[in-house]
Amino acid sequence: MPNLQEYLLLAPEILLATAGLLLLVFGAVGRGMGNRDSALVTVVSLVLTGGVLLRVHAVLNTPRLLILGGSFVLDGFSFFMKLLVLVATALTVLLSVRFLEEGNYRASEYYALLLLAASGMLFMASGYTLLTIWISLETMALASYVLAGYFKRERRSNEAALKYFILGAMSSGVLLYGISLLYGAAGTVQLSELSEALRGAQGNPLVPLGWLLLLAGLLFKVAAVPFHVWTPDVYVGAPTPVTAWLAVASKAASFAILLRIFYEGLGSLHVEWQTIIAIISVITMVWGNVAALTQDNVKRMLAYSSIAHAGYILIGVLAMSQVGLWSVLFYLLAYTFITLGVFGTVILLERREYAGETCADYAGLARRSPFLAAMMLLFMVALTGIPPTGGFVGKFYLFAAAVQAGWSWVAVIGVLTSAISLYYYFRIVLYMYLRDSDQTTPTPLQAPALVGAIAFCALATLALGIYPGPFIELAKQSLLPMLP
Amino acid sequence: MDFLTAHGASLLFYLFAALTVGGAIGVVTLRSPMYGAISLLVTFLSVAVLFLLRSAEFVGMVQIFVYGGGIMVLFLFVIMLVNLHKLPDLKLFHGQSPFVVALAVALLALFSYFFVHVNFPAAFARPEVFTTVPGVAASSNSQAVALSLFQQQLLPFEIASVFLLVAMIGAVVLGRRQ
Amino acid sequence: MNGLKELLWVIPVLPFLGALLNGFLLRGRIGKKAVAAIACGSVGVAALLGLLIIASYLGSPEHAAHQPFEQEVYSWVSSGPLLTAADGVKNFTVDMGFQIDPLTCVMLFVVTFVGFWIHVYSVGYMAHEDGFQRFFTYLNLFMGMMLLLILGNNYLVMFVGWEGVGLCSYLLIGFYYKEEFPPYAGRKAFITNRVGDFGFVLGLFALVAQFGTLKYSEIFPRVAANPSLLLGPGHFGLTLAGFIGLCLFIGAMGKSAQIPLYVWLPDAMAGPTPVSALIHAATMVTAGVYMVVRSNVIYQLAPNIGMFVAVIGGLTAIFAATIGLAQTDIKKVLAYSTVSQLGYMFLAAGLGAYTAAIFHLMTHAFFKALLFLGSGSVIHAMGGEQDMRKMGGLKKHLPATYRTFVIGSMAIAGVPGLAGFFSKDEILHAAAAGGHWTLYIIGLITAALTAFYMFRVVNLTFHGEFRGTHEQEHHLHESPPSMTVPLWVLAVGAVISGFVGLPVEKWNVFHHFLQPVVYAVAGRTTEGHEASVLFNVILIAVAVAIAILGIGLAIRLYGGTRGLAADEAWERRMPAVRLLFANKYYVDELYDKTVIGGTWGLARLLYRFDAGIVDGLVNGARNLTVTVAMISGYFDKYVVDGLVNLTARILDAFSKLFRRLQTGYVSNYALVLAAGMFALVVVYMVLHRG
Amino acid sequence: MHNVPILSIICYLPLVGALLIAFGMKSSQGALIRKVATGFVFVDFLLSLPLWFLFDRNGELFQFRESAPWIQSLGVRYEFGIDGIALLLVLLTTLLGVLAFLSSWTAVHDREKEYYIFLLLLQTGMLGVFMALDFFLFYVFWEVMLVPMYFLIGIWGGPRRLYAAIKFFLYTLVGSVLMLLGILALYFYNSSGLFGWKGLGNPASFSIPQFHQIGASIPPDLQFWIFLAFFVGFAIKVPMFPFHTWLPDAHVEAPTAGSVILAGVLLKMGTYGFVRFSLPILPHATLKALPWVAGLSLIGIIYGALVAMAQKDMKKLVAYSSVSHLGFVMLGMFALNGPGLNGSVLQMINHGLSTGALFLLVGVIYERRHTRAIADYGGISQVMPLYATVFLIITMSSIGLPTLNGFIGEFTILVGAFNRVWWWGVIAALGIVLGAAYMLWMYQRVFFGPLTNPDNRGLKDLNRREILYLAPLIILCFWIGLYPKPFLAVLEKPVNYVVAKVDPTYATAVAAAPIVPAATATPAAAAAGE
Amino acid sequence: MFEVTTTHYLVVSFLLFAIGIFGIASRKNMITVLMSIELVLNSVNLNLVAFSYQHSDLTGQIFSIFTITVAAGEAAVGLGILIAFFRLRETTTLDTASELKG
Repeated sequence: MPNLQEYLLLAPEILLATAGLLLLVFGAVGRGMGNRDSALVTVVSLVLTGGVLLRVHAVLNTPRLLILGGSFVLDGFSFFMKLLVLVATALTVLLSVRFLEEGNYRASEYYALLLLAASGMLFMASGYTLLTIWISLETMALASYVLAGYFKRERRSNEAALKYFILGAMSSGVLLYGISLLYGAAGTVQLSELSEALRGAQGNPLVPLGWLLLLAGLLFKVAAVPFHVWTPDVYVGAPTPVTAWLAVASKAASFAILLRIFYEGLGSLHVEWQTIIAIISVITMVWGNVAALTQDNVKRMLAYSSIAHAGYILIGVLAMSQVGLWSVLFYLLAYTFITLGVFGTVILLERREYAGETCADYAGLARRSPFLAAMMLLFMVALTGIPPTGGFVGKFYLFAAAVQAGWSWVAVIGVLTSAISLYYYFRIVLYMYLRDSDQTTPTPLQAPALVGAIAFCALATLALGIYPGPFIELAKQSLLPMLP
Repeated sequence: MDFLTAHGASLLFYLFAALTVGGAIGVVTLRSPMYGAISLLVTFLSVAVLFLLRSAEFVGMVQIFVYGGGIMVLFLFVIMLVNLHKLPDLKLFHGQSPFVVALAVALLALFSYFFVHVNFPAAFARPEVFTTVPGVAASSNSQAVALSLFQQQLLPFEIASVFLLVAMIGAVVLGRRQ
Repeated sequence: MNGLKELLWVIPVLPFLGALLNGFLLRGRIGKKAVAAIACGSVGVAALLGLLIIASYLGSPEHAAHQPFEQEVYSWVSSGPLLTAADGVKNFTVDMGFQIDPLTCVMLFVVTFVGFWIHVYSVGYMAHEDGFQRFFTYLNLFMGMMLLLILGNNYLVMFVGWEGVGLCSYLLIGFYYKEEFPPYAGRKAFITNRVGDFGFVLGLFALVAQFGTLKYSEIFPRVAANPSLLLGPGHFGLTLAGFIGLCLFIGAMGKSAQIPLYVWLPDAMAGPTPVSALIHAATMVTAGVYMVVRSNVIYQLAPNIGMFVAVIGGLTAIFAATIGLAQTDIKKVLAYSTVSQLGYMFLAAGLGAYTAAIFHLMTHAFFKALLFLGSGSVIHAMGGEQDMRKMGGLKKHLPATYRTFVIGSMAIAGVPGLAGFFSKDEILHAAAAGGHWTLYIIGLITAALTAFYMFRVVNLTFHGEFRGTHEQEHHLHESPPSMTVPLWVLAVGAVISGFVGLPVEKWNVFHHFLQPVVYAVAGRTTEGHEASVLFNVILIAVAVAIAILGIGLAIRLYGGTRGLAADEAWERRMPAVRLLFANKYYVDELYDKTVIGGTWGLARLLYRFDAGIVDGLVNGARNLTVTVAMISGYFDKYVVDGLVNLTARILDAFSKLFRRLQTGYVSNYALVLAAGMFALVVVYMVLHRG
Repeated sequence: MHNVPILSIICYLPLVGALLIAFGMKSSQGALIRKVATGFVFVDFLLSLPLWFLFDRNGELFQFRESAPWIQSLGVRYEFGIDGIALLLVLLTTLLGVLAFLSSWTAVHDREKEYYIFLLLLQTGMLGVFMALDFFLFYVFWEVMLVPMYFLIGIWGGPRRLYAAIKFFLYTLVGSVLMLLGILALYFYNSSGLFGWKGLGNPASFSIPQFHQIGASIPPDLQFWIFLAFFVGFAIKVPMFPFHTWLPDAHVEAPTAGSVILAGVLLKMGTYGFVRFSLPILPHATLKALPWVAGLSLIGIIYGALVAMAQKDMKKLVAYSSVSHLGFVMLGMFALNGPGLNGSVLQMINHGLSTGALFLLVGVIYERRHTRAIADYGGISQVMPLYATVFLIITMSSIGLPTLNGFIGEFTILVGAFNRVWWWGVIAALGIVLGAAYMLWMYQRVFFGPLTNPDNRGLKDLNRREILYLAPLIILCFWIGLYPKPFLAVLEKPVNYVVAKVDPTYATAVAAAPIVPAATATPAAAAAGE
Repeated sequence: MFEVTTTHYLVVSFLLFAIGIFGIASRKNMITVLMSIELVLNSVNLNLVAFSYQHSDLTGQIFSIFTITVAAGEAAVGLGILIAFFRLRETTTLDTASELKG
C-alpha cells in the first residue's frame, strides 16, 4: 500500500485537476461564472500550482525521486517541463479572455478543459511508465480535440476538431501498438526496467518495430514531417488561443515524453534512432520552411513555422547528450514566449470572422500602431534566430549540441533553412513597415490582459537573448541518466 | 472427441479469430453503418472470447460490458440520431482506397517479416500468476487484477479519472445544443 | 653657402605653395596680377634657390667624393616585414627623401630655368583667357611634381612625380574643358601614361622583391659592385636586370611618347601652347630619358634591353620625323619633332651614351621650348590660327618671334655652333663609335629630315605672302614683352648651351661632369671607345653636311615668295639667265619628282598609318575593353545573379507543390500518416537491417 | 584611464540616443530628432578620438580591454578590446557616422524618427563588431547590424528597395549562420572536443585571444572545415567575386547615408573578419587556401573594374568599383607579408574614405537632380566648379594617384602580392589601369564637355554643410597619402603579429607581439563539458 | 501445430490493425471511421493480453483495461464532434470538410 507522503508530492497535479473540477462546478451552478472571473480563477490556480510545485521541489533533497511503484518521477527535467507548461497555459489564458468574449462561448468549460489538459501535461512530464505517460498523453490529447472544436458554430473550428480527432486517434492507436510491442519484447512498461530488459533483448525484431511505431505516434504530436499533415489545417481552424496553446504547451509536453522515453527507456538503442530522427529532422526543417515561403495566411504560415521549429528541436534531441537535452529545454522555453507573443499579436489584430489573418492585413501597421509593429518585429527577429533574442541563443545552443555530437551536417541544413525562414518571417515585417495601407485607423489596444501578455513575452524574449545565463542554469538542473 | 478435448482451446481460438477478422472486415465494407455496428459488435464479443482464452477473464468481461454495452449503444444512438437515409446514394470508399489496400498489404508483409523473426516459446504461462493473490485463499483473476490495479497501477487509474472527466466535459460541450 | 643644400626640400615645396595659394586659399579672391606674381614668384624663387643649391653642392665634399648629397625629409611608407631575395626578411620602408647629384643638377637647372620663363611667357599668353588662376595652379602643381620627380632619392618619390606630372598634363591638356576634344585628349594622355606606369610599377615591384628598398644609393652601388645580384633569372626568360629594365622602359615609353605609346602626344597639343612648351617639349616628356639614365646600372647589366631601347628610339626618331614633313598645323610639326628628338635621346641612352642623352635633353629643352613658345606667339598673333597654309610673311609683323624662331630652328637642325649641333653630334658619334652603323644612318636621315621640315615651317610661316584673311592681317602684332623676353632668353640658351659639351674629349665639360652618375659596373666596360681625331672630324663633317642639305632643300622649295610671282619677276629682268636657272631647276624638278615626291608620299602614307591604324588600334583597344565590360556586365546580371534567383524560383516551386499536397481531405492525411509509418519502418530496415 | 569602460561608452552611446529618440520624442519633431541624433554620433566621434592618443603603440596587442562574465554556463564573456587594426576601423566608423548623419539632413524627410533610430542602432552594431574580443559577442553584433540595415534599404531606398533589402539580408544571413558553425567547432575543439576530434580541454570560452593561441594546434582537416565556414561568412560580406551580386543592388537602392556606411564600414567587416580570425586562427588552412582566395580576388579586381566600366548609373559604377577595390584588399591580405597586410588594412580605411566620399558626392548631386544616370550630366564643372574639384580629388584618390591615400594602399598591396607570386602583382596592376579608365571616363562624361542638358544649368555648388562633411575626408585622403606613418605605426604590431602567426617564414624574423593572456573562463563553463 | 502461440495472436491483432487503418483511410462515412478506430484499439488490446500471457505478467491486462477506458472516452468525444459536424453540415461524409487546405 503506497504511503500518503508520496501523494503529497503529487500536490501540483492534484491541485490543478481539482481546480479544473471546481471551475466546472461553479460554472455549472446558477448563472455560472463570467469569462473574466473564470479566467482569474484559472490564472490564480495556475500560479498557486506553480508555487506548490516550487515548494515540492524545494523539499526534495535528492535530484531524482521515483515514487508510486516507479510510475512517477520527480527530477529537474520534469520540474522544468512543468514550469514551462504552467507558464504557457497561464499566458494562453490571458490570450483567451478577449477572444472568448468576441466568440461569446461559455468560458468555464473552456478554462476547465485547459486546466485538466495542463494537469495531464504535468503527469506526462513526470510519468515514468509507458502506461502513465500514455494515459496522461491521451488526457491532454482529448482535451485539445475538444478545445480545437470549441467554437463549434464555426465550420472551420469544427472541421479542425474533426481532423485533429480522427488523425490524433489514429496516431495514438499507432503509438499504442508500438507500446504493446515494446511490452511484448520487454515484459514491462516501466522505463528503467525497460531499458534494462532491452539491453538484454538485442536483436529482438519486436523492439525496433515497437519504438518505430511509438516514434511515429510521438512525431505526430510534435508535428514533424511526414506526420505534420494535421498541423496547418488545425492551426488555422482552431480558435487562435488554442492554436497558440497547441503550438507551445502540447508540443513541449510531447517533446518531454519523447525525450523521457528515448533517452531513458531506449537510450541503449540511440545509434539506431539517432539516424532516423536526423533524417526526420532534416526533412521537417526543409519542408516546413519551404512550405511556409508562399503562405499568405499568417496563421498557416505560423503553423508551418512551428513545424520547422519542431525540426530544429529534433536536432537537439538527436544529439543524445546532456547538452542536447539542455538546448532542447532552453529552446522550448524561448520558443514558448516567442510563439505566444506572436499569436497574441495576431489575436489582438484579429477582427471577428477571422479577418486579420492575411499578410495584407498587416500593411502599414508600423504607422497604425507602432507598439504592435515593434512587438511583431521583435518576435519575427526572434523566430528567425537573430540576436539579441532568445531565439538566437536557443538556436545557437541547439546547433552547438549538434556540432559537438558530430551531427554538423544536420546543423548545416538547420542554419541554411533558418536563413530561408528569414524570407517569410520578414515578409510580415515588410508589410508592417515597408508597405502602406489604405486604412490608417490606429488599432485600439483594449484588452489589457492580452497586451500585458504580449509585453511580457517580448520582455522574456529579450531577457533570454541578452542574459540567458540563469535560464540555461535552470535547464542544466535536469539530468537524464542516459548512455554516453 | 479426445481431439476436441486435446485441441478445444485451439479450435475455439481459430473460430473466434475468424469471427473477429470477419466482423472487422464487415465493419469496413458494409454500406449501412447499422450493419457495420452489428459486425463491430461481433468483433468485440469474439475478441472478448480471445481474451478469455488467454486467461484474462476480467478484461474479457470489461470488454463485453464496456464495448458491447456502452460504446456500442453510443454508436447506435448516434446512428439513430443522424438517421442516414441518404447514405446509400453516395460512394462508399474514398478514391484513394486502392492505395490504402496496397499500403495495408505492404504493411502486412513488412510486419510479418518482423513477426516471423520472433520465436515465442510455446506458451509457458504460469496461469496462477493471473489468479492467485498472496495471502488470499481461493482468489480469482478479478482480485489479482484489482490488487495490481490498486497497488502498482494506482497512478494511471487516477489519471484515467481525469481523462474520463475530460471526455465527459468534451462530450457535453460538443453535443449540447446552444 | 655649404649649408644651403640642406634646403633642398624647399625647392619642390615652393611651387606647391603657389598652387595651394592659387588653387584653394586665395581661389577667386585675387586679381590676375597677384595670381601671376604668386605663380611666377614661387617658380622663380625655386629656380634661384636651385642655382644656389647646385652651387653649394658643387662645393661640397660629397661632390668631390662623387657621392650624391641625400636628405631624408621624413619616413614615408614603412610597411612591415618582407622576404627579399637579396637579404632575407627586412622591413620595407620608403622615405620621402631627396638627393642632388650632377644629373639632378642638370635636370634641376633645366626644369626650373625653362619652367620659370615659360611661366613668365604664359602671363602674357593667357592674359585674355578665363580660368587664368586655374591655369597657373595647374602649372605650379606641375612644377612641383616635376621637381619631385627629379629630386627624389628613390624610385617611389620619382613615381610620385611621375604620376603627378601625368595628372597635371591631364588637367592642362583638358584645360579648355568646355570643348569636346581637349578632355578626350587629356584622358587619352593619362590612360596611355597609365599603361606605361603599369610597366614602371612592375619594375619597382621586382626591385623591391630583390632588395626590399627603392633607394638609388642602396641599389646602384651594390649592384655595380656585385652585378650577380641582378643577373639571376627574372621573368619572361629575361635576366632580372633585363626584366626590370624592360618594365622601366615601358614606363618611359608612355611618358616619353615612344613607339607604340606616342599617340597621345600629338593630341596633347590641344592644350594651351605654353603647356605644350613646358610639359610636352622641355620637361615632362624627357622624364623617361632621365629615368633610363638614372637606372643606367640596370641597363648596363642588360645590354639586350639597352639595344632594344636604342632601336625603339631610333625607329621613333625617323618615323616621327617623316611624319613631321607632312604637317600643316604648326604645333603638330613641333609635336612630331619632339617625339623624334626624344627618340634620339633614347637612341643615345640605349647605346650607353648616357651623358650624350642628357646633353641632348638639355639642349632640346632650350630650343624646343623656344620653338613652341615662338609658335605660340605666332598663334597668339593669328588669333588662334594654327594652320601654316593660312600664314606666311609674318616676318615683318613679328620680328622678334621670327628671329628667335629661326635661331631655334637652326639649333635643332644642327647648324654648327648652336646647341643642337653639339648634342646631336655626340649621339651620332656614339652610334658610329659603337659600330652600330644602321642606327647611325637612321640618325643621319632623321637629322636631315629634321632640318628640312623645320625650315619648311620657318618659310611657310614667316616668309612669302600672307595667306590669311584680312582682319587677321589687320590685328597682326608682335607679342607683348612678357612673351618676347622669354623667347630671347631661351634663344640665348639655345645658342650657348651647346658649348658645355664640346666634341673634343678633354674639353667635354658636360661629359666629365655627369660621368660620376654613370656607374662603372664591375666586369663591364662602359662607353668611350677611343676614336681617332680624324674619325671625329669626318663624322662632324657629315653631320654638318646633312644639316645644310636639309636646310638648303627647304629654302629651295619654300624659300622666298614661293610661287609664280617670283618667276615672273625674274623673267622680266633677265630672260637669258632664266634658261640657265631653268636648267638648274630641272634638277630641282628631278628632286621634286624623286626625293621630295617620294618622301612626301611616304610621309602621307605614314601619317595615314599613324592617324588611321596605330591610333585606331588604341581606340580599338578601348572599344574592345568597353565591349568586354558590357559583356561581363550582362554576365553578372544574368549568370551570377541568375543562379541566385534560380534557387529562389526553385524553392518557390517546391513551396507551391507542398501546398498542393495539403489537400484538406482527412482521408488523404490518414493515408499519409500510414505511409509515413510504413516509410519509417522501411528506412529503418534499409539503414540497420541491411 | 583603463578603469573607465571607454569602449563600452563609445559603443552604446548611439544606442542610448536611439532609445531616447524612440521613447522621448514624437515623429512630428523631425528637426529636433535630426539634431539630437547627429549630436549623439558627433559626441561619440569626439569620445573615440582619445583612443587614438591613448593607444600605446608599443603596448600589448589588445588595449582598453573590458572583461566581465556574461553567460557563464557557456563560457561566454563580455570582452571588449581593440588592437591597431580595430582602432582605425572604429575611428573610421565614428567619423563616417557623423558624415552620414549630416548628409541625411536634407536627403531624408519621410519617417525621420525611425530613420535616425535605425541609423543609430546600426552605429552601435558596427562599433561592437570591431570592439568585441569574444567570438560570441562578435557574432551577436555582427547579426544585430543586419536588421537596421535592412530597414534603411527597405524603407528609404530606391524603387527596387524591397528586393535589394531582402537580398542583402538573405545573403549576409546565409553567410553568417554558416560562420556560426565554424565558431562552434572552434569552441568545442578548444574545450571539450567535438565528435571525432579530441578537445584541448581548456576551460570553455569564446575568447578570441584564446583562439589565437590554440590556432596552430588545430588539426589541418578541422581547420579546413572551419576556414570554409568562415570564408563563406566573410566573403559574402566583403564581397568577393561570386558572392558580390547583393552589393550593387544594395548600394544603388540604399539612401546616401546607407551607401556610405555600407561601403565605408560594413564591407570592412568581412575583411576585418579575415584578418582577425581566418588568418591567425587557421594558419594551415589559410596557406592551403591561398591560391584560391587570391584567384577570386584577382578575378574580382579585373571583373569589378570591367563591369564598373559598363555601368550607366554613377552609384552602380561606384558599387562595382568597390568590388574591385576590395579585391585588392583581399589580395594584399593573402599575400601574407608585411606590405601586403599593411596595405590591405590601410586600403580598408582608404576605401572607406574615398568610396564613402564618392557616395556622398553622388548623393549631393542626386539631391539636386534626382538622377544618377551619367548620361543626364556633362559639363557640370562649369556650374559647380568646387564640386568638380572635390570630385576630382576623390576620384584621384580612388584610382590610387600618388600623394593621395589610395596610392599608398594599392602600392604596398601590389608590392606584397608581387612578392608572394609575381604574376598576382602583374594582373592586379592591370586593375589599376582599368580603374583609371572607368573613373576618368565617368568623370569626363559628367564634368567635362559642353553643358548640354538644360536642367543642369541651375545647379547650385556645394553649400556649407556639404563642404563641412566633405572636408575631413579630403584632408584625411591627403594626410594618408603624404604622411601615412602614424597609421602604419599603429598597424605595425598587429600586422607583424598576424604575419608571424600565419607564415612560418616570418615567424622567426618577426618578434611576435606578446599575446594577451586569454580571459580566464569561469569553472561554471564546464558547460559544453560532458 | 495446433498449439496456439502468441504469434497467432499477433497475426490476428495485426489483421485487425490493418483493417482498422484501411477503414480510417478509405471510408467516407465518419461513423464507420470512428468504428475503425475502435478496431485499431481492439487490436492493441489483443497484443497486450497476449503478451501479458506470454510474460505471465498482469500489467498487460491492466493496460488493456485502460485502453478500453480510453476507447470509450474517445468514442464519446468523437461522436460529440460528429454531432456538431452533422449539425453544421447535415451530413456525415468526411470529404465535405475540406475548407481548410493549402
